[in-house]
Amino acid sequence: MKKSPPVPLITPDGKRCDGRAFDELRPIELEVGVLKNADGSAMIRQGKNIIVAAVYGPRELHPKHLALPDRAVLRCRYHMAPFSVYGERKSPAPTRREIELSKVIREALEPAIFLELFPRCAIDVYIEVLQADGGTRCASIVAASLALADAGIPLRDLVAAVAVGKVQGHIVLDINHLEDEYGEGDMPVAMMPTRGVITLFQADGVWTPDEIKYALELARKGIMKIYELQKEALRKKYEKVIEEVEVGV
Amino acid sequence: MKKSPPVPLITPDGKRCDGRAFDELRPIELEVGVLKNADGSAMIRQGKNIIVAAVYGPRELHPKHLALPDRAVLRCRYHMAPFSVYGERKSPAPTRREIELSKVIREALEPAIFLELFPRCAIDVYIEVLQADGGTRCASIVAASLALADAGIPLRDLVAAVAVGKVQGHIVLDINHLEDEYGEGDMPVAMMPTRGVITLFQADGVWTPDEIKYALELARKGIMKIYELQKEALRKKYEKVIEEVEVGV
Amino acid sequence: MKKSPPVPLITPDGKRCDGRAFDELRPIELEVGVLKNADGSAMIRQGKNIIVAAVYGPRELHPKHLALPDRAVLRCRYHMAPFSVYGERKSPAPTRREIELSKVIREALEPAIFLELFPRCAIDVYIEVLQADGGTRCASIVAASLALADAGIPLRDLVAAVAVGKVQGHIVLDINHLEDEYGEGDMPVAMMPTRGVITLFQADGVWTPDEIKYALELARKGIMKIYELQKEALRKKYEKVIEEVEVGV
Amino acid sequence: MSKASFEVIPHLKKKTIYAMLQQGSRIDGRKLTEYRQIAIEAGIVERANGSALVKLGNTMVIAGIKAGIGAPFPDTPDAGALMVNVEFVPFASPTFEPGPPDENAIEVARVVDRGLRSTGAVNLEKLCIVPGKHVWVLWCDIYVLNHDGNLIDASALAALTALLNTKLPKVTVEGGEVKIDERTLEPLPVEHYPVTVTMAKIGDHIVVDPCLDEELVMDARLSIAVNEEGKVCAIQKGLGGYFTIEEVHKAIDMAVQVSNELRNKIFEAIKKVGT
Amino acid sequence: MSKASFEVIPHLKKKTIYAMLQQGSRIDGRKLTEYRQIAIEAGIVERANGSALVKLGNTMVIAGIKAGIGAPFPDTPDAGALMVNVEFVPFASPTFEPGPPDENAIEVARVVDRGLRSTGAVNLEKLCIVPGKHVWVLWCDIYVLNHDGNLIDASALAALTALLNTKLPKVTVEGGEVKIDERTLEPLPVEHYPVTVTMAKIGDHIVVDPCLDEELVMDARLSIAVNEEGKVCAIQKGLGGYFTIEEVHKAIDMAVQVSNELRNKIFEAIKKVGT
Amino acid sequence: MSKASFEVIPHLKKKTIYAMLQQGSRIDGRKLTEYRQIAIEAGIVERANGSALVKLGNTMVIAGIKAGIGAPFPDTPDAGALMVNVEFVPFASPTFEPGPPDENAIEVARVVDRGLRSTGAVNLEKLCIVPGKHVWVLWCDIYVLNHDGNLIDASALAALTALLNTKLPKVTVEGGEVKIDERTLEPLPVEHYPVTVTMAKIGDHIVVDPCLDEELVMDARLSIAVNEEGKVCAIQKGLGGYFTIEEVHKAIDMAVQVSNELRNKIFEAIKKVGT
Repeated sequence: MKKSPPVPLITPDGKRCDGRAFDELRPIELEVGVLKNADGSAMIRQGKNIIVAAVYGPRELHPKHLALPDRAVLRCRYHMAPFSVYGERKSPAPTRREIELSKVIREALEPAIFLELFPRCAIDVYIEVLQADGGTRCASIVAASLALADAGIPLRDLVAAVAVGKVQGHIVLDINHLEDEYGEGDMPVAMMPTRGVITLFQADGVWTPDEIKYALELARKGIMKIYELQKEALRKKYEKVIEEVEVGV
Repeated sequence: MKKSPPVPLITPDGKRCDGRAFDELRPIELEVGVLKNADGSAMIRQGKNIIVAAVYGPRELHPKHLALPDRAVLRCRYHMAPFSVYGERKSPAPTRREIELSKVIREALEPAIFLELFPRCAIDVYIEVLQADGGTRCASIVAASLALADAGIPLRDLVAAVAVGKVQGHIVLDINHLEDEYGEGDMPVAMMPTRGVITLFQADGVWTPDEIKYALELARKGIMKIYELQKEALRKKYEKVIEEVEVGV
Repeated sequence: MKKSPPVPLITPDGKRCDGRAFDELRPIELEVGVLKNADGSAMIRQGKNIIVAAVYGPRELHPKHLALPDRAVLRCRYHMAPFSVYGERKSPAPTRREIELSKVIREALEPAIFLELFPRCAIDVYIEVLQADGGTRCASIVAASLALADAGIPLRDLVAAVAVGKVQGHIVLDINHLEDEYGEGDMPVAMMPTRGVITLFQADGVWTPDEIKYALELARKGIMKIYELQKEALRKKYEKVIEEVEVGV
Repeated sequence: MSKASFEVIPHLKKKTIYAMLQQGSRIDGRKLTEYRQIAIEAGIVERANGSALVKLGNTMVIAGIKAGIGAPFPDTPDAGALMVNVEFVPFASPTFEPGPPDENAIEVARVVDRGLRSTGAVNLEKLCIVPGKHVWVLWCDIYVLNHDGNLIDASALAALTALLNTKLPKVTVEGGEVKIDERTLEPLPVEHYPVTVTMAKIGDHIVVDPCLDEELVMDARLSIAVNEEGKVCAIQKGLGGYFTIEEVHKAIDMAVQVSNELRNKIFEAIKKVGT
Repeated sequence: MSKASFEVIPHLKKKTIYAMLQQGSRIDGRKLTEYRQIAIEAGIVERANGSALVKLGNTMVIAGIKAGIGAPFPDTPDAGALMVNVEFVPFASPTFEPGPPDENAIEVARVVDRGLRSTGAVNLEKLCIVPGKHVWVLWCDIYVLNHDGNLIDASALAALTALLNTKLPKVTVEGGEVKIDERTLEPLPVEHYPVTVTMAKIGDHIVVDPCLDEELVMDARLSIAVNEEGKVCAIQKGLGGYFTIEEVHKAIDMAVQVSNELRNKIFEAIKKVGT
Repeated sequence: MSKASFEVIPHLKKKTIYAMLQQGSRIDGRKLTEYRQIAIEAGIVERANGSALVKLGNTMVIAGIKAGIGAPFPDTPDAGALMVNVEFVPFASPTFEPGPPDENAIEVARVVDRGLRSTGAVNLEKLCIVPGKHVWVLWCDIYVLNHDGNLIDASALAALTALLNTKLPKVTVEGGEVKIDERTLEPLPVEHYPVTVTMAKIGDHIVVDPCLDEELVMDARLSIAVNEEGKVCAIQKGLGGYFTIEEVHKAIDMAVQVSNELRNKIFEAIKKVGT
C-alpha cells in the first residue's frame, strides 16, 4: 500500500539513499545552552532534523493537587512546528501522535532523573521540532537529556537514543525521513548508555525475534557513539562557561 | 417531511411492526451488579436496546467548591457509544441531545434519592448506551435506578420509566426505534411507582389534552409492570449474594 | 483587491455615501441603565450600530489566584451576536478579532478607572454588539464607559471614542460600514476627553505622518462632541432617578 | 448543574413566598395564574432576516434569524433546516458564565425547537430550493439580555416572533445555478403558532410564569407548548422535583388557557411592523 | 500522567505482591507466565458492522466497528481507511475522568492500531471502491467497561475479533455512482491475526498480563504484538522504568509463546457466531 | 490578562530603570532611541517554503511559511490568502503556558498581519491560479523561542524576511487541472517592505525596542509599522496606560527614523542566502 520511494532506498553498491553504510549515523551537531530563559536547553541537528529542547525546573507545580509528596512530577511536551514537516502545513494543535510521543519521551527520560530529590516540584521538558527528517523522537531525547543536564538536574546517566529500521530487508541504523516513510519497519530505542538499559522501545513493521536481536545490538552501538557526542557537547559548554568566568564576561 | 417507514407501523390486523399489541411492552431483561469497579451497576436489554448504568458514590466531590453543605450533588452522564446507532458512526463527543438527556435523567432520579444524607458528597451516575432501539432515556432510568439501589444508596422508591408514542393515530406503549423515527409523537414518562408521581415528563408531536390523559395512564400501567421486573432483578442479585455468602464464594 | 463599493463613497457634491459632511458624526443615541441585573449598563445606537454594555463589579474574583493584591482586575468581553453582521451568520464562538478587540477595549478603559480602590476584586465589562455598522469598538467604549459610571465605579474621566477613516483620499470622521469595508484606512481613537490623552489608538491603511496629525485632530473634535452626549445621557439617568425618588416610584 | 440553581435566596424571602402562596398571592403581587406584562418588539435588527425583542417583566431576550443557502441534511433532502441556539451570556445575570451553551441553555434551545418542529411552525419543505442540493438554512439565535426567570417562554416568544418577522430574498434556479434576488423579499412560510407556557411548582402550589425569586425556591417546572388549535406540541418537566398526575392535567389546562394571550401579543407586535 | 498511576495501593499489598513473586507466585494465584481467564463474545451489537466483548479476568472492553463510505487519504488513494479509537469512560474506574481520550487512552489506541497496520491485518486495498474517490472507512471504537489491568491486550483482542466479525454490504459502481446492496453482506478482508501480549516488570520479575494491583506497583511495561507466524509486529515499552536487553529478549519469547493461546480464543469466539 | 503582565520585577530594579531614564540611559546601557543588536538568518528551515530566525538581543523568534493550493475566500475570489499565526510556546518563557494562542499572541499576529496587508506587502492577486477556484494559500507561522521583550517587532521582522525568502513551485493550468512543477521555483511576489517599531512609555519617557525588564514596568506601548516610503501602515497602542497627542507624534517620527535600519537588516539577510 505504501507507494514506491522517489529514489532507490538501497543503491546497487550497497549504500543507502543518502550514501551512508547500513550501520552509519547521520552527521550530528549538538549545542547546549541555546536559550536564555530556560533553566537548561539544547539543540540537535541530525540529518535535516532541527530540534530544540528546553527545561524549566525544578519549580513549583500548579495546580498543587497534582504534586507528589515524595518526588517531582516530570512533564513533557513534544511538538512539531507547523512548517517543520514535508508537504502540507501541520496544524499547531497537538495530534494524537504528538501526545503519544510526549508520553514515551517522558518515560524514556524518567529513569535517568533523581526525581525523588525534588518532592512537590515539577520538571518541565519542552521540545520543539523545527524541521523533521525521521527519527525525531530519538533526536528529541538526545537533546532533552542534554537540556536536563544543562539545567543542573542530577541525573543517574544521560539518555541517548536512535531509531533503527528495516529497509528492503536490511537492518539499518538511524533511519532518515525517506527510510521511515517507505521502509518496512521502524524501531526507536533509547538507553542509559553507561548502564546499558533500555528506557524507550517501540517498533512497527514485522520483525523476527532474531532481527530484533540484531537491531537492538545495532542500536546500542549507535547509542554509544551518540553518548560520546553528548558528553563532548556538555564539555564544550562547560569550557565556554569556565572561559567566560575567567575572562569575566 | 418524515419519509415513509420501511415497514407498515400498524398491520391490517391491528398489530405493531414488531407484532406487539398497542399496550404491550417489549421483552425486558434486567441484570444487577454487572461491573466490578462501580459501586453499583445494572444492565438493561429492552428490544434491541443494550444499556449499562454504573454508579460511583457517595464519594468526595472535586472541585470542592461545587459541593453542597446540606446534600449530595447528583451528577449524570448519558452517553451513546459510537457504534450504538443505526447508520453512520456517532462522534463520541457529547451532542446537545446527550447533554439534555443527561439533565432530564438526573432530574428524574433526583426525587427518589435521600441526597440530604450525604452532604458535601457526589453521587455519579454513568450511562452507556451500547445499542439504541428507541426509548433509551427511559431504559436508562430503569437501569440507573437499579444501579443506585445496587450501590446501597438509600432510595425513597425506585424510578421506572417508559415511552408512550403516537403511531398512525394510535397511542401505543414502549415505542421502538421505527415508531420513534416514523411515528407522530413520543412521550417519555418516569414515575416513582409506589408514590404514583411523575419525575420525568417530556413530549414531542401534537397531542390533545385527552390524548395526553390516555397516554399517561398507559404509561403508568407499563411503569408498574417494569417496576415488578426491577424488584425481581434486585431480588435475584440479593439471592445470589446470599448464596455466594452461604457457599463461601 | 477590495471590490468596488455598491454606491459611490464620495458624491460629486463632496458628501459621503450617507449624506454626511467629512467631519460629521452619525446620529448617536445613548441610554444609561437599560438592564436590571447588571450593576451598570448602557446602550448606544450610532448609525445602525446597536450595542449594549453591562458592568458587574467590583465583585469577588474567581479563581482567587488571579486576584491582584493592590488593585482590581478589569476584564472585558466584546462579542458580536450571530445575527449582528452583514451577510452570513457569525459563529457565536469568539473570533481572533473579538479577542483582540476585547483586549484593546479593556486597555482603553483601564486608565480611566480607579482600580487601586478595589484590591482583590474584579470589574467585568460585557459588550454585546446586536447590530454592527462600522466603528463598533469605539461605540462599545462609549457605552462601556457609561455603564461603568452607571455602576458607580469611581472614574478619573469618561472615555469617548470614534473612528476616523481615509476614504478616496479624504480623512473623514466616524466611518460607517461601507467606508470601513471599501475605504483605504481605519483609525479608531479613544481619549479621556478632559485630559486630552489617548487610551486607544489603532490604524490600518497607509498614512503619512501629516495625515495622522490631521486625523487625530479630527478624532479629538468628534470625541469632544460624543463626550457631551455621554454627560447628557448620565444627567438624564440621574434626573430620572431623582424624579423616581421624589415621586416615590 | 447551573450555578443559578445554587444561588442563595434569603431565608426570609423564601418564607414570604410560601406564606403569600398560602394566601393565594405571589411575591410580586400577581395571582397564581397571572402572567407578567409582556412587551414584544419585532424587527429591531435590520442585519438579521428577522428579529424580535421580548420582555417578560424584567426578563429580556432577543432573537435574530439569519438565513443562508446550504446543503440539506442527508435524511431530509427535500427540506430546509432550522437551527435554534440559545446563549446565556454573562451579561444577563451575575451567575451566568462565559463559554459555550451549558445544559440549561441547551435545554431551552431544544424545548423551543421541539415546539416549533412538532407542530410544523415553519414549513421546511417550502424552503427546499434544489432537492438534495440547495435549501434554505435558518439559524435562530436567542440571546438572553436580562434574566428574571422563565427564559423558556421568553425564548419561545422571541423565536416565533422573529420567524414571523423573517423575509427571505427570492431565489430562482437557472441551469442548476441558484440566483438570489436581494430586492424581492418574501415572508417565511410560517404556518403554525406554538407558544410555550411554563409553570412552577412551589410546595403544593402551581404558578404560571415564575419570576427569578420563584425559580430559586421552586421544586419543579413544567413547560407546555401549545399551538393555535389548543393542542399540546411539546412538554418538558424540569428540576429535581415531581408532579402528580392531577397536577400535570391541571397544568396542561392552565397552559392551553394562557396560550392565546401570548399568541395575541405576538400578532400585535407583527402587525405593528406591518408584515 | 493519568490519575490511575497515582492511585494508592496499600503498602501491605505491595509487600505481599513482592514477597509472592519472590516465591514464584502472584497476588491472584497465577504463575508468572499465566494469562487470566479470557472470555470473548463476538457480534453482540447488531447496529455495528462488527463487534466483540472481551473479558480478561475482571477487565472488560467492548469494540464496535462502523463502516461508511468516504474519501481516501490523499497519500493512499487506492486504500480504505481504518481508525482505532479507545475511550476510558468514567464508568470503568473511579480514576477515569470524562472528556476526550487522554494520553493513556491514545497510547492504547495507537498500539492496537500499529499491530493491525504493521502486519496488514485488514487488506485496506480491497476496501477501495473508486480509486481516489470512494473507499470504505472503518471506525473501530473500543470502550473500556471495567478496568482491572492490561487494557492494551484486551483492546487488541476486542479489535481483531470485531474486525473478524465485520460484514460489509456489497457495493457496485454504476456510471460513477456507488450503489449499496444492504442485503448482500460480505466479510471484511482480514488476512492476518495480530494479538498483543503485555508484560509487567515488577522489581526483577516479569509477569504476563498484569492485573490492576500489579499495574499499580509495576516499574515498566512491555507490550509485544505477534502475528500468526510468530513474528513481532509492534512493540511498546511503557512507564518510567527500564528493561535490560536480556529482559527484552525474554519478554519477546514469552509473548510469542502466549500469543497462540490468545489467537485461538478469538477463533473460537468467531466460530461460535458462525462467520 | 497574560500572566507575563503580572510577573514580578524587583522593586529595586524598577527604581533603577526610572533613575537611569532620568539620566537619559537605560538598564541595559542603551540610549532611549537605540535598538538592540539585530541578527537575522533567512532560509534555515528547508521544509518550509521560506523561513527566518530573528534575534533582537536575547529575544528569539522563528517564522516559517508553508504554501498550499486552496480555495479563495468568497469575498476575494481573485486573490490568494495569507494567514499569520503566532504561538507563545512555554518553551520561551516561564510565564507562557501551553494551549492555543492567548490574547497576547493573537494581538501580535494581528498587528503583524495588519502591517503586511495594509501596504500590500505580498501581491495576493498574483497568487490567484484559477479565479474563484484555486489560489495559493500561505501560512506564516511565527514561534517565539526566547522572550526578552518586544515580540511584535521581532515577529514582524521574521515574517517579512521569511516571505522574502519564500519560493513557490511553478503552477500551470491545463484543462482546468492545476499542475505543480516542484523543480521550477519562483520567488513570492513581495512588493512592499513594512517593518514595525515598538516604543514603550515608562513614566514620561519613551524608549525604542523595550527589553523584558522595561516591558515589566512600562505604562503603555505603541507599535508603528512603516513601509519603505516612510509611510505608516499600521498602529497599535497597547496596555492600560495612555499617550498624549504630542507623544504620539514624537513616537511616529522616531519609528519612521528607525525603520530603515531594520529594513536594511532584512535585505542583508536575504542577500546572504542569495535570493
